Amino acid sequence: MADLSKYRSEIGSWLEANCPSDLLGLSMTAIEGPWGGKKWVPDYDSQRAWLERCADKGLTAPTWPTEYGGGGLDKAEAKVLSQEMRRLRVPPPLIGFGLTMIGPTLLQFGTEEQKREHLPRITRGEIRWCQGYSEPGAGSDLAALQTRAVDDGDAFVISGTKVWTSYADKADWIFALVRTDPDAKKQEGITFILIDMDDPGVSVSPILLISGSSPFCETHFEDVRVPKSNVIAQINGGWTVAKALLGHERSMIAETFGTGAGQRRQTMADRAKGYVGADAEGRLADPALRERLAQLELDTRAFSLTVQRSTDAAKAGHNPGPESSIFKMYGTELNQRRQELLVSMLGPNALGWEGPGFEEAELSVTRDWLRSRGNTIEGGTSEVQRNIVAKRVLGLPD
Amino acid sequence: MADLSKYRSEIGSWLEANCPSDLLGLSMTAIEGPWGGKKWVPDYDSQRAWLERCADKGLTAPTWPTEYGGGGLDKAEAKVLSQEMRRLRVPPPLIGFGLTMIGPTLLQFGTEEQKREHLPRITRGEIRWCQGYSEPGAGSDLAALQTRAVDDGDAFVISGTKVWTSYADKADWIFALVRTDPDAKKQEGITFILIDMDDPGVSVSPILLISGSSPFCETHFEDVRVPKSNVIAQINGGWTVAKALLGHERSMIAETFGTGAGQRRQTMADRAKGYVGADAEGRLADPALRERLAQLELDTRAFSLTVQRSTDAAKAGHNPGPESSIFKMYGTELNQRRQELLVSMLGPNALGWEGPGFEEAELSVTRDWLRSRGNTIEGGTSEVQRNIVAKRVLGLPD
Amino acid sequence: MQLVLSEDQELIAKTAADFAAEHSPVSRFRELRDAGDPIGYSPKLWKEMADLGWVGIPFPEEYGGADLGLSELAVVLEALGRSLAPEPFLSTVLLGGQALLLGGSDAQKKDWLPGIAAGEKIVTVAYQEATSRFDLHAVETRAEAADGGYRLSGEKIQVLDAPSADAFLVSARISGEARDAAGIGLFLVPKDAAGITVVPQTRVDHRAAGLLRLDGVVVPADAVVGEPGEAGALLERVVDRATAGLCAEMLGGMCQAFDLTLTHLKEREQFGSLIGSFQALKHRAVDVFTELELARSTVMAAVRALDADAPDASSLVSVAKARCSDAYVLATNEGVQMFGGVGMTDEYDIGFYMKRARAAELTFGDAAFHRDRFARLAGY
Amino acid sequence: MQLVLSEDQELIAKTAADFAAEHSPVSRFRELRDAGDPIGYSPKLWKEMADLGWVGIPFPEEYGGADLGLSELAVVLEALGRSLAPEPFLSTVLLGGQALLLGGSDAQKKDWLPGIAAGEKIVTVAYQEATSRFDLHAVETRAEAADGGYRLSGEKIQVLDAPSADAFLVSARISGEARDAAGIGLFLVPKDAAGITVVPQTRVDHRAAGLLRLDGVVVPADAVVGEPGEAGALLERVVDRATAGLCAEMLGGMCQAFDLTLTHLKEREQFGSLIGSFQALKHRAVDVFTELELARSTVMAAVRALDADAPDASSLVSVAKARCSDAYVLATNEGVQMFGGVGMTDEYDIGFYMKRARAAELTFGDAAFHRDRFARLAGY
Repeated sequence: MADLSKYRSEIGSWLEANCPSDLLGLSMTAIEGPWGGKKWVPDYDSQRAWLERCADKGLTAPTWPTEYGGGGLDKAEAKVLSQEMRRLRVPPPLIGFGLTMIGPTLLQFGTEEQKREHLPRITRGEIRWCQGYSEPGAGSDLAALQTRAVDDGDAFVISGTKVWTSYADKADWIFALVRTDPDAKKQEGITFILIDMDDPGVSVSPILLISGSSPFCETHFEDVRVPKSNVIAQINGGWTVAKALLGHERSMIAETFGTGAGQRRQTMADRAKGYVGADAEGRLADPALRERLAQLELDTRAFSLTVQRSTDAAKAGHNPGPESSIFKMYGTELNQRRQELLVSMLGPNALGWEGPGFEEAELSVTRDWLRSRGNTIEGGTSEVQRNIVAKRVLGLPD
Repeated sequence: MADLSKYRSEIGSWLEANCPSDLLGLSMTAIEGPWGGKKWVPDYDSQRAWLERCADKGLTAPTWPTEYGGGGLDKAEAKVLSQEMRRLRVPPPLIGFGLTMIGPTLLQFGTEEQKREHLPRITRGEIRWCQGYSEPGAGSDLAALQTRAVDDGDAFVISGTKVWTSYADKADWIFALVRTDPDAKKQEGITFILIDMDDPGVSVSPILLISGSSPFCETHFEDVRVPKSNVIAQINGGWTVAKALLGHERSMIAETFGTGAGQRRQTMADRAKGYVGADAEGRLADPALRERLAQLELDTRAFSLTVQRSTDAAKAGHNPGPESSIFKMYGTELNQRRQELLVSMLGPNALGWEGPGFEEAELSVTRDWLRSRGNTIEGGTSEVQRNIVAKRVLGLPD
Repeated sequence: MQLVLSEDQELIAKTAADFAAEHSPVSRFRELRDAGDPIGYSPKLWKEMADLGWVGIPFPEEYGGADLGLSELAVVLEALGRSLAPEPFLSTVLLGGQALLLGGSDAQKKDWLPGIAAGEKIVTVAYQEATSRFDLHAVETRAEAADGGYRLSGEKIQVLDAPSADAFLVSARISGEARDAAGIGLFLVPKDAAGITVVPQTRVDHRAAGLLRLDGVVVPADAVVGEPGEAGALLERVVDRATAGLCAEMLGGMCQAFDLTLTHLKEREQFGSLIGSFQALKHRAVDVFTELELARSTVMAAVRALDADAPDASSLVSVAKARCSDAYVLATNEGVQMFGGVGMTDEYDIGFYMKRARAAELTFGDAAFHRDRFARLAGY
Repeated sequence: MQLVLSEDQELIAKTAADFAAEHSPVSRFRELRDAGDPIGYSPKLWKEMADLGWVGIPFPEEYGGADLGLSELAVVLEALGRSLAPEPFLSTVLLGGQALLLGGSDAQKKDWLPGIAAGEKIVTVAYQEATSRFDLHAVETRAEAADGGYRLSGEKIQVLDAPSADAFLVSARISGEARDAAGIGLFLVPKDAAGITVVPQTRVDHRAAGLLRLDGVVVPADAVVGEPGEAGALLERVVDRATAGLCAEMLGGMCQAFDLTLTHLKEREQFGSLIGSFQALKHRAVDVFTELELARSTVMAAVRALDADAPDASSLVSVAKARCSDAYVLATNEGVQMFGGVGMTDEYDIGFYMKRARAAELTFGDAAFHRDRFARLAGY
């Protein structure tokens, strides 16, 4: 305990001394944050300096071993660090799939050589990663993937197309699932492999969404030669790696929606009053909208209490309870309802695509609503989630 | 046309002259109505006289051939008769499964001898019929029935149990599905047969429902000898007969809920105001309840317009449209919502099981609500209905 | 009221469906959107539709119309709604045309209706303001007496087909408070009147609309449609008719969205099976189907009740609009979900229907608004 | 606030579950119902529960209690709610006991709390009237000053455990209009007071209740609980606590109803398959499961907030009651539907839970009432 409070004061002083003052208090969500990589153009020049200082001290990956560029902190220390960062309103130096997805996977499954090659570059933000799982036509049925990897001595020659690769147009490397044995059963014969996107034969085309944005890409591989040393774990053993990673992705998504909810709450009622007015008692004038808003906020409260219950149980040393299985499904459906309610609140003012005649905040509501329809599809559809809960948690028969 | 208006005036005069005056204007719904049979105890003495007069004239089964006790009317004449009965507020002389279910089945599938034996007794209300389809453990999977009928020369010896036999305790004969070939595939090997409930070995025990009433019974057969001449259509050909009859039952149920809706509508808003009051504008004081009521009434309106659309299309000579496939499912679910809304309107006053402290009308709401939960189970569950629509109407694959 | 198509109506429906298949597939709408033309529809195709007699359906023969009803117009709108044809029926035939027909003077009708019916004139109604939401009587645009006529000042939003309109019927307040039913006038303003500015707006469904700014626009006394100060009731009648027509178009759209989804369910494989064989999806598809069948009945009832001037016509319009709003949103939400990832891409058509569903829902009052109106009309 | 059971709470939960399994299976509730005894519970078992310390959980040690909180009581109520144990926790520990604890004078507490905690006295609150619905301030029963005390006249309905009550806490209006918060008094009336009539009522869930008629019942001035005229606020605090307790009981009931349903889904065959393998039923089961998990979190939060006297305690009580009301009804509606025909028979237990769900929903305000209260507390 004494050590912890010592660490708290030390790291607090360091953060205060080192964080560029123009970054203090900036809210950087997972989407807008500093993703790093070769193509990174920071919003503020000082972000680059801040990243370097933190990387030098191992703070971009606080719990990773120091030999790979991590901070070597234990859980308690890492918690203190995150508390101090929040308290001092210091923004994260670096975020992204390298830190949250491929890094932990390499720590679990990678060879010593692979760790030494990739982890330090991740912690320094030199390389931005993306994920190559889904394919056109495969959808929820991930194991049906068709991208071929043909054995050619010390390398695989890879051909095929990945879809829904988030920000592939901004990434440097991709971790992908490829089919190394076309004769094996579906989930066998799949290999998890790392590919440098600068390699000849890799090309990327962004996908235009109904919301007008293009966070996802199609990534094409045309006879791309990838050394076998880039395979993670065994050849034909990629499904195990992928499952471990997928579980991680879903809990990340659930967290995003779960924690995002609280911040906007006050705004919803106030915004609603702005559009439909208040009655003599000061209550939202439209009672139907009022009840819908109450139901949504009540559900949001119940959901964040459930996320808290799960966290509190984990802190108390219990295994994850069955409640955590519903987070992805309920969190995304809740977000969709929130977006639809915002549209209803705005009424005709929610119908804008571009100005003039619509405020920026109104245009965001429209786009966010459209974007939210994808929440129950990406990262495991709600249907797949329900299948999983029915089987694993409720024990219902196939 | 000339003939029709002649028939109208003739039958009108006859009805006026013959209907006992104490019956005029009595509303008799399908449930409370004159079911006939050996155990019938009419609510009014004059009901028996009215039944006899009508039966003599063939009016209990207006469209059946006269040789079987029917009226021999064509559709247009039958419509005139029903219009005149409504206009003069004359109650039906007889209702029940004999007229609506086994009668039409005998007309379609019965031998000349079977028709002559049963139809006249049905039209005169001498025999009340019930239906023996479901069995304990069979549920929605009707074809899984186990009641055995063992071949014994000129008769079958029947053993087994039927459940959900409506009013079996008040019926004289039962039409039942029995398994005559235990080795055949499920839907084959089933025979449709008529059984006299006075036969030795037949016993009946009413089933107490959660609503406190017992409209259904368990009917037990213990080595009951039934002559083979009581088989309808072929031995082992009962499934065809049953399907024809089931379709008929479902459309009856749908009609009951569809047409019942309109009558109560005005009452709902008035009753609601009685329990929760009205605001200064005279509107229902509780806006959440108001919106729920509006949604229900709006759905009720949409449903009865759809029933009307189906009827109008039939009148115009079109084949039944796909919309008729949803009547049973939607009608029963609508009725459940209506009952639940009534419970919400009454609030704590809906919690009575018996007096004192609860009005009769309040106790009915409670019992009707409980009873309505069975609507989506009996006569083909909503799940089975959806499977059927998905397959037959939408053409979705198995 | 017979809820069945007459033989004539069946014929019109078939002609319209064939026409839409040949001349107006969804790809045409996509091209118009991609072109970014503020007019947003094809004047040439509009003229062809007029030549086929569709534009004139609800107008008397003396003005070049077919003297038929909304029941006939509805089958055309349903067929065109299936492929999202953006031609200006709503603005010109239903809003502008009906306002002139129901409220216009003989001179106004003679001046404008023949041109409308012939597909040569576009007349739209500017009734919506920044804070009016769904209240037709929430009018802050002012009409002050001036020189024996009126001077109009204010701003109207999302005026349908404003960029191509030849004239606007503008609601403006002659007297009373912002939400009073009384004191509203409807003024016929030609597009070239001094003081008018039209700013094209881009909506999520890419149907043409615009801001209409009136900066002291002077109109003569005979520019008033109907009695001055009594346009509140006129607007309600006109919007009831336009709402019924919009519902017919929505019906076409939701049926097409459902058909696209059904086809996908029957063709798409996942986990070694057609996804249409998954029972959970089947049951949800049946629920969508049920809503569409109910919606169809309400639309047929609403247009027939309006044609017959039935006392419950407004109530039936609310029944139809509430149902169609919910059903269209449901059908397209389920559609995108069942399409999965590709349903979220601009490349697939299902997203167009999702956007159109929301735009239609928020035009002339959403489901909650019409449930409330239905209850009010029923006295509770 | 930690949303996790402490070790002590885990232990209490286990003991209560074991006790319920051994002494209070649902068959016991069925027997009590069939017997038609108006008391409707077992005084012997109640005494045993008291001896185990459960009845005294929320009372201070000086009155024979365990000085624990609602968080501890909740785990007992959940366990007993699973098997529909009808013992008078709600009436005596939560309503009567809490009213005395929060509002009673020292003398009143000394007179009654030890008897309550020992399982020897039943004290209930008579707050509901024929037209009060869920409004605690809708009090028409009159309290007129008389002989230095009060004379009470009126009728209370569905007074929980009225047939076995030793005393009633009766809300009556000293001054003001029928729905004013101010002017209400709470009066302690022993069961043998002159002018009292108790008429047992039979409710759909067969939990004991009764009409309480007060025909000029005279009570002394020291029969007032709390300050005269200020019982409106006291009642709200008491009912908040009772609501949280009821929610815990509901949680147990809905979980048991779901467990029964799940077992049925895993055992029942139709069309050659276990019905639990049908995807549509699976997905619906997952939706019920989801609601139960959310309900559990809200119940845990509500009791902890009340124990901590947190400023958002009332809001959390409304969150819990709204959710539990909807979730219990959903779980039992789905349960009966999935059981099919046998679920409709009195012979199966699932119907008991359906009735109990509705009775609990309509006690202390239904979901709509609590959504509205939640919004009001949040300022909109």
